[in-house]
This record gives sequence, C-alpha cells and structure tokens, in this order.
Amino acid sequence: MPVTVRYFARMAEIAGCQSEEVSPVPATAAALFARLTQVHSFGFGIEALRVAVNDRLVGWESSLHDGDEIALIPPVSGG
Amino acid sequence: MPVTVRYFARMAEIAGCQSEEVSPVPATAAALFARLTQVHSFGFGIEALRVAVNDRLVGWESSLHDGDEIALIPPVSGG
Amino acid sequence: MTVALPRVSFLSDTPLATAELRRSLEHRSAGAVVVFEGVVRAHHEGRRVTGLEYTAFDLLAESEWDRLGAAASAAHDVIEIAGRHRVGTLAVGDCAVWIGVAAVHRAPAFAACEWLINAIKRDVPIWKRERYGDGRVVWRHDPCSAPPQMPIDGNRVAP
Amino acid sequence: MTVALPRVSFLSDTPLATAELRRSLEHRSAGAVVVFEGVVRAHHEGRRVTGLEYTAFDLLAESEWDRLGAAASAAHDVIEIAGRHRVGTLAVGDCAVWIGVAAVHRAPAFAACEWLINAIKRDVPIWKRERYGDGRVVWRHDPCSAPPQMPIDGNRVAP
Repeated sequence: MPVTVRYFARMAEIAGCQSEEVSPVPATAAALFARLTQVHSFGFGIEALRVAVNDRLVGWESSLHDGDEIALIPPVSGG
Repeated sequence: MPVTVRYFARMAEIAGCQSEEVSPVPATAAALFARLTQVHSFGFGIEALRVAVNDRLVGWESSLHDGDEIALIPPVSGG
Repeated sequence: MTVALPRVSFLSDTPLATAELRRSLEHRSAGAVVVFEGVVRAHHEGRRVTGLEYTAFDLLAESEWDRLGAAASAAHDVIEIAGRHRVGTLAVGDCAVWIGVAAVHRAPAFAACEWLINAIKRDVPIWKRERYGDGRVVWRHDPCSAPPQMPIDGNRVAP
Repeated sequence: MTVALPRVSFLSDTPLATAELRRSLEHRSAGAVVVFEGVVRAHHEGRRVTGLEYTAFDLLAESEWDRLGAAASAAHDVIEIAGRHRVGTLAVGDCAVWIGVAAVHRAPAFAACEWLINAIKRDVPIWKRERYGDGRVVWRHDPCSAPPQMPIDGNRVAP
C-alpha cells in the first residue's frame, strides 16, 4: 500500500498535482523527499520545508508506514 | 476684574463649586494656588496638579491677568 | 473658497459608534488596523462596580488628543488615527474609549495604538467617578497620570 | 449526556463577520479589547494588486491556531481570544485575518494580540496568491515563515 504525498501552493503547481502516491514506501520523510526531488524541481530545499504525517507536524527522520499521508509544507504566507 | 478658577472631579467636590472668582489677581498661577489652599483643603499638592490658563497648559510661574480663566487639573483617570 | 468642515471631536456623550469609527480608518494602502477598546468592568480592586461617570475639561481634552495624535503620527509610520472617549454615565460593558490606527504594516499600528492609549490615560483631562455595589461613589485620580513636571513642550515619553 | 458542539473554525471561506467576532470577546471582567485586522492592500512592493487568493492546509491550520491560542493564553493574562482567517478569493480592502484578545488590563491584550498575528504569519499553513495589474499571478512564500527547525515541541519564540 503506497503513501500519499500532498502539495500546496507553488509546490502543487510545480508537481502538477495536489497529491500523488508513492510506493514502495520510503523509510523516512527525509527519504521520501529525496526521492521526490529526483522527479520534481521544487525550488525548495528540505531546510525550507516542514513536513506533516497524517495531519501532524513531525521531524524529517520520522518513519513512514503504509497508507500514511505526508504533507510537504513550503514557507507560509498567511496573515 | 477678577480671574476665574475652574475645578474638576474631586477638587470641585472639595471646593463645593465648579468655579469661583478670585480678586485681586495674584501675580502667578502658583501664587493663586497658594491663596486657594488657605480656603480649601484640596488634598492635592501643587506637585500633583497641572494648570491651564485660558484652556492652554502653562507653567506654574506664568503670570495672570484680569479676566483669565485658570483651570486646576488633578490627576486624570480617563481611558 | 474655504469651507469650514464640522470638526470631529474626541469626546462623545452618546454611545461610541464603533462601526463608524472603524470605517473612518479605511484606506487603500492600509494593510493593518489595530483597535483598542476600553470597556467598563464589573469589578475594580475587588469591589463590584455598578456604573460610572466620566467628566472632562472639554477644550483641553480635545487639544491634548490632537497633540497626542500628531505626536503618534510623527513617530510612527501610520496612515490614519481615530479616537473617541465617552463622557457622561456608563454601565458595565459599555465602551469607554476607542482608539484605532491604520498603517501599511502592523508593527507601527500596534506601537502607535498602545502608545496612544497610555498617553491618553496619562495626559488627557478626563476623570472617572465609580459607583460601587455598596452605594459608595468615588472619584478616581490615578497617581501615575498628570505628570508633576510641565508637559507644555510636548511628550515626556517618546511615542 | 455529552453534546458535541459545532466547532468554531479558524478558516472561513466567506467574508469575516467582524462584529460577531467582536461580540464573542464580551466578558464582565474584560476591561481591554485589542483587535488586529489584516486587510488586502492595493499595492505590494510597488506592484498594483487587483486581488488575491488564500489556500490552506485546513486540518493543520486549525490545529496550529489552537496551539498558538493556547500558548498565548498560557503566557499572557488574557480572558478570551478569537481569530479567523479567510481562504478563497479576496478583493482589495477585504479583511484577510481578524485577531481579537480581551483581558482585564490592556498590556497583556496588546502583547498577546501582536504575538498571535506574528505567530500566525510564521507557522500557520496558509498561502497567498496575488494577482497583479499586469496580469501576473504569483504565489507568495515568505522566507521568514516556516522555520527550518522542527516546531513540533511548541514555540520557538516565547509568546
């Protein structure tokens, strides 16, 4: 069972989608991002992003499991 | 022609009036206040008050003239 | 031809029209609006407050507000300032004072608004008489207000 | 019996009901209310803005707002906090964000309100896309937001 990656704002434009599925499941959020950067030229490095798994912010070394939803969060601009 | 003294808030209660006339005219605002304290027990020393002559704040050494209106301004409590 | 416009005054003896005051701050460049409202509380220093009354030295209160608004505008990058203070009889929950500042950015709007309400409480000749639940009626004279030295030449505290 | 109350949410896809938000701060002990409104400006960095659009990561935006409100309440002596942020399409002059704080005294109300809007702009996953007069449409990604280190264990800046 794959994981789902969600994109927002400029990252969604670059990825060309709001979300996509990835399998096999990478071990960590950092490993997932490393794999995605081989496909997309996001223009954001890992150091500029936050990551959430199943709607909660986590560290990049968090391990991933089948069916997780991973959100990549670029710099925000609300307010 | 006398000067008119205006009182506010607690000072008006102590003086028993909103305003009163004083003559002969004292030389300065400080001299006026010194004379008034012989009549009223204000409970405010000159150091706690501001003084306005003809609706403008002035120093206590400002000289007074016939017909001036002098307002004694106790500590404020607006806001 | 010069037309004398009706002057908006700082003091109001009727409930503050807060929505109208807010609209007076609208401006195409205003990205930030900060509003302070002072409201009559039900208690003061442990005593139950049933109502209160504000009285003012009208002309000087108006000119002091004008002076403070000019000082805040000179010191902070703001676009519009509006303020209104009640006089007369107020009940618990009534708005006693409304200060609003519009600016391009939020930091000067916050700074100017907070400075203005502090300066009003220090300088503007308005007095509050509180009515307590036990029937007593007491004039307040905040000891931190009315600075002992003369304020004629401007601000004692930098805006 | 436990009744599940409808949860008030931080994000709104309709114009902000600012009068209703203000009323939600009413409290008998509240002597000070400070409100911040962020408004869509007609210009940004010299370009004419004709409109904009906010999008959000809804669930995380709500939980981040809850976290920030709790942090502000813990750090400041405040009574009520209310906040709302628009998503969707906005025009110049529209209110994008409304943050209100009620407190017994004014200093914590100012401090909490200013901290909250700064924290929102730093942490809450909402993004703005501006439309300019020349037809361009640009996502904003403020470089000061989204702190590089993980924020999971709370606040990087003391409220």
